[in-house]
Amino acid sequence: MKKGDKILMVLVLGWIAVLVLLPLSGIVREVWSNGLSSLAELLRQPTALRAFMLTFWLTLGSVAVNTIFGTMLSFILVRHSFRGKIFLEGIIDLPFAVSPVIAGFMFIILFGPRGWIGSWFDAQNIKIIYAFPGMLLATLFVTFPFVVREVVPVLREYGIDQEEAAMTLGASRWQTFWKVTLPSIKWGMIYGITLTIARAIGEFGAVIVVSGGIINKTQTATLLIHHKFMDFDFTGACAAAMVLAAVSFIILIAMQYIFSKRKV
Amino acid sequence: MKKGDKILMVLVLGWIAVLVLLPLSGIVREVWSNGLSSLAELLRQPTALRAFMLTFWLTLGSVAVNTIFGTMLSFILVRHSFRGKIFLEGIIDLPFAVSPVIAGFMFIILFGPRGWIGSWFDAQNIKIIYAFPGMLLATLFVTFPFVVREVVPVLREYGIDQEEAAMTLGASRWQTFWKVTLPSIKWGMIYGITLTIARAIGEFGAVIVVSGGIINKTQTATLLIHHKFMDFDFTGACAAAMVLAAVSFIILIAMQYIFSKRKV
Amino acid sequence: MGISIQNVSKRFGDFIAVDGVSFEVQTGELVALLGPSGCGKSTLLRVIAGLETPDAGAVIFNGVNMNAMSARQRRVGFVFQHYALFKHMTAEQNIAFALNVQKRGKKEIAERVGHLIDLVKMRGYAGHYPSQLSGGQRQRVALARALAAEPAMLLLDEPFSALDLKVRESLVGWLRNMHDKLNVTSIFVTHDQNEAMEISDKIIVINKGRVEQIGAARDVYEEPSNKFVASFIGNINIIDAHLEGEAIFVHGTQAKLHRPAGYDAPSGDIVLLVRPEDIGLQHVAEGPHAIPAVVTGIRYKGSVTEVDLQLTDFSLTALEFSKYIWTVGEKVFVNFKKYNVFAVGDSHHAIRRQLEQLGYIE
Amino acid sequence: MGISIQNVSKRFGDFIAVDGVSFEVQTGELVALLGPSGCGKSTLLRVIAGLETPDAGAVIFNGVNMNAMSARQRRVGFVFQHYALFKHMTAEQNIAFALNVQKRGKKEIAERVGHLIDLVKMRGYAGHYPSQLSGGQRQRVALARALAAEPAMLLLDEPFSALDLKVRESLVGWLRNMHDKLNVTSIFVTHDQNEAMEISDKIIVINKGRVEQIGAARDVYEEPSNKFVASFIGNINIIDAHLEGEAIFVHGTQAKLHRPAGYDAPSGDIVLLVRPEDIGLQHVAEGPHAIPAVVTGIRYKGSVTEVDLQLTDFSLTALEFSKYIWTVGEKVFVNFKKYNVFAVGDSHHAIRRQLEQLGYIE
Repeated sequence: MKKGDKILMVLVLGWIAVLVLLPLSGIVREVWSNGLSSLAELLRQPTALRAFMLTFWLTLGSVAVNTIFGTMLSFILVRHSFRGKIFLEGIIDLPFAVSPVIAGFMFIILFGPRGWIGSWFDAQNIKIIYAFPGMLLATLFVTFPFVVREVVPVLREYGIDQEEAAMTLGASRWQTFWKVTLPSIKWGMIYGITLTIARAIGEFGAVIVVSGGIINKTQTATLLIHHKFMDFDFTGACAAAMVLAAVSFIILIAMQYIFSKRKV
Repeated sequence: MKKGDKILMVLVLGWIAVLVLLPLSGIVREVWSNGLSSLAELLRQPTALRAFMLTFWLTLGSVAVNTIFGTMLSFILVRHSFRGKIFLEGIIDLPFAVSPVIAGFMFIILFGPRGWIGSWFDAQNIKIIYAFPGMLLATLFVTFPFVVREVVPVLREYGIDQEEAAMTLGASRWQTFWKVTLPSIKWGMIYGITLTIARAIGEFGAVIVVSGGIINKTQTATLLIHHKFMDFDFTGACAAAMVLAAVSFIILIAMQYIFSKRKV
Repeated sequence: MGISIQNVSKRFGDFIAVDGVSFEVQTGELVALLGPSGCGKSTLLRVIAGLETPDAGAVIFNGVNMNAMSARQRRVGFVFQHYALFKHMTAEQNIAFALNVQKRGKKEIAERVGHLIDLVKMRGYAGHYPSQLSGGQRQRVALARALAAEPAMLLLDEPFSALDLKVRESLVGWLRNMHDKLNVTSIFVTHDQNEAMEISDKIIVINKGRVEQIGAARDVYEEPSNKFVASFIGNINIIDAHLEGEAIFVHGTQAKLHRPAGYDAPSGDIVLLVRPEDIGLQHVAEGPHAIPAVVTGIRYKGSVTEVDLQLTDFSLTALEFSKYIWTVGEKVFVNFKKYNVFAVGDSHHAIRRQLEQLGYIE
Repeated sequence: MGISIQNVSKRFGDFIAVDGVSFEVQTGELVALLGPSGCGKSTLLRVIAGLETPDAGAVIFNGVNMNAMSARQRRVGFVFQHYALFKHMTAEQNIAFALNVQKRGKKEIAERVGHLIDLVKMRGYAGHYPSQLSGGQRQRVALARALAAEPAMLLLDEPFSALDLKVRESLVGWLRNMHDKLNVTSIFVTHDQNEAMEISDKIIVINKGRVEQIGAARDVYEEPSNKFVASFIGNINIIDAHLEGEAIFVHGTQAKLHRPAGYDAPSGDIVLLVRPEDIGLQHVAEGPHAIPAVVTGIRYKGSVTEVDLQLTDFSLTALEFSKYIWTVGEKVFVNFKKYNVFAVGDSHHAIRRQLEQLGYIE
């Protein structure tokens, strides 16, 4: 490496260290200094366990819905051309442009008890806002683009040669999809799913607005952390943050590892 | 289009409508129903203007720092191989895996008055947390991956042929960078910058934790919206949300438009 | 299986890819669809396979109209230009795909796949993924995969165009041998006239979506039905001349040639098309009609030598099989041992222009 | 500009790309570096250009050692295999790049660019972006760009390998003409022996990072210095035989040939290398050493015809220039008009194995 490259490298590493590595090590250190007892204690609180379970279900729901519809949308965008396609492509990134808080308010305005659609549901005694359905909608909104954005380029590069080959070899549409198409785009899907999981687990702004943060009912893990912090329960907040961050890290690192090992 | 494809199309459009289009239209409708007077009124409040200005400076700072360092990191990752490269690649996505709230707490733990590094700054009478520097750090953290993730694939596809050609034609390193490399990767950079802007404008979780939300001092536009909403000033909140969302939309749509028009 | 293509047309938007093409392929024949890039030959092959739907006309297999049949139902073997191997499957799994899809017995599949791997000489590479194979090996796997379900017909879309020269030459010979062994009706698309001539029983020359000529390699080379075929297949000298009764006067020379048998157009301006190997060179004039020329260039090509000649008004290229005879600057005498005659017309210029656009003529 | 390459080596990790290569190029020569894929020829060219640093040896231009000079300082014109045009610039802007970088006067730049555009026949395409040009046009723009700053040397890295056959043929002839006009010292890399033979003053045959032979096209084709060169350049028949004193006995036949002049190895097993065009075919035996054979295949190639022959123990391919003579199944007599002799050794098998791996021999 030349001298100029070395200076560049040091600068970049410094930037990464200050922004990412140091802060992360801070949390680990905090939990460590309190011993692992704070972790154990946290996991004995029913409120905390419920919060983690709620986050789990929200994440699962987001992954299921957005993976299926996101993959379908990717196929439509790559394989068909139709009027309004550019409009559809433009919409994919919109959730990135909308602040999570604003997203939360959008859903309250629309689905709240006095909202456009919400008033109808309210009349049927179905609660959307300050309840699970609203929180799921908000999480779906913020995680909307990930699968589409990862699957579209993979699908575009992959082309249709292999599918045509499968067809001439006598495979049905269904066999072609499961045996040829899906294995070819699975890495894009997995990556999109991983990002969806990470975002769903960590979502705060949209959820705090939509949920109302009712303890034991609509409190997710991130809301729990915020709540504990506001109550000056630093140790508890750090322990919960550790758990949450660890889950996300493990998923992300596992995926990176699988990626580096894959053959195809 | 075949019948199966049509059903698929309808399903996907429904999903997009419920998740994205309807909620957005809700906000627009709300502001409209109050007349544009609420917008005018909002823009007359000095507090609101200060909040928008703060968001502007945070966004500008994030774009400047993360574009420069992100581009440098992309070059290091694509052009060099060295021990620890896989580790560095794994780190890029970490901010996606960390909840914004947790990110906020990380910076408080590290840079807070009683924190590891913060106590030293505190002794020098430099405030980081509950002040602009901490908010910038938090925004930098959450927008860290965008430029790198967009520039790396472009840079990889672009290769080094054109740079080698420029060198054999007598161009210096500097000339090669400005005249050949930069124009070739600029679309990746612009896209990364757009996403960085959108995220920086909309960030809520990390900023609310780090800022303390002091009115007229550390209140960003998203915090302002949240504050107004909590105070049941729905009209004001919607007007502010409209302004913020409109700015993000215009930037995103403008970029989509430029992309569709580019020749190369 | 015999194939009959009847008046097939296909357009994409405003572009007419295939324009009323008809031809027949007999059972067991190996036929080449030959033409320049973008002439519609690949589209035609895809129409036959059922991968594209024709706008008009019929594709008939053994007397049965296939128009309503999907690619899956037609059961043809198709070999793609860029292999289109399944990247997530090994060579063996690729070859077994068609049999697995048909849910054949495990033992039968293993036997048939083993047989095919031997046939394409890939023993030892069965467990390799496509990314671990060379281009030639990939195309052999693709061929084995296409043959696995014992299709009655094999369609190959520029199967060798992505390969290096020497690899291509060896695979072309190998494909011909394999065809002779299996005797499956085959159509292959190519833009390489050498490949087409070497391998096929019959060549169908296509240009701008239309059939220009159908015939054996020797027919299209020696009796081209028009100027396009003459220029596209092999090298050719185009010489301006004038036909008057039974005599042909070559412009800018004293040469007088005979009207060829079978050419019965009226007198007028014509062009002579002469193959480089049909130009005879002598040290001394043989007869009164030998044309004097000067050697301006010699290109040694191993088994043959190309000689560039400058005449008074135009230049020629001759192909010599004997070595060491000529030197640059030498004066020689030229005569035409064999030539084709075509009337001058707009189409002559149009074809020349088209070939220029394709970059074939400077 | 004269170039001298002295004992240059370059390795990448464990792979030795260039292994002690030395050669000279005279001012104004057009030289081909010819070898199979992965033989190190491109690396060598990049070392000459200064795009790679050699591990050992010296690159000398006109007597000046260039090792410490960067690519920028060497001022050679380099043409890349995949053009490497600047995609965001028009053809004109690409060509003007070197002049702009040198901050030449506007008028001078416009004049020089105009001249180059005419030279490469791209008038009318000056304002087109690379994506709007065909492969052949792109490579012509790349050539003009490389020539813009009037380099003393032109290096071309497989400049035509990404192009179609007919386009390639026309560009090869065009490049030769251009070289004759400009007379700039040129080295070009190719894996296509036809291209190398047709275009170059001198061929440097490279295999596994080493020089196998240096000579004019005729030398390397007719007097190959080893079996690799003989097999790689042109087609060849490899025949097992035995040398005893002055006589050569061809295995499995009654033929007795003479030891060639200049071959002074002791008696023992040898191989005969015979070019297809050096195999003579007769209807009746000429002399006692004509070998009987049966015609097993005929491949019509337009100007020439390849004839496959089966002898008692082995098969041969002959190249015939006269048409219509032979038919499949016919009995003929073979004699060898010209042959090269090499001792049998491990290297014979090693080279055969290498060519097999490359896919050249089935």
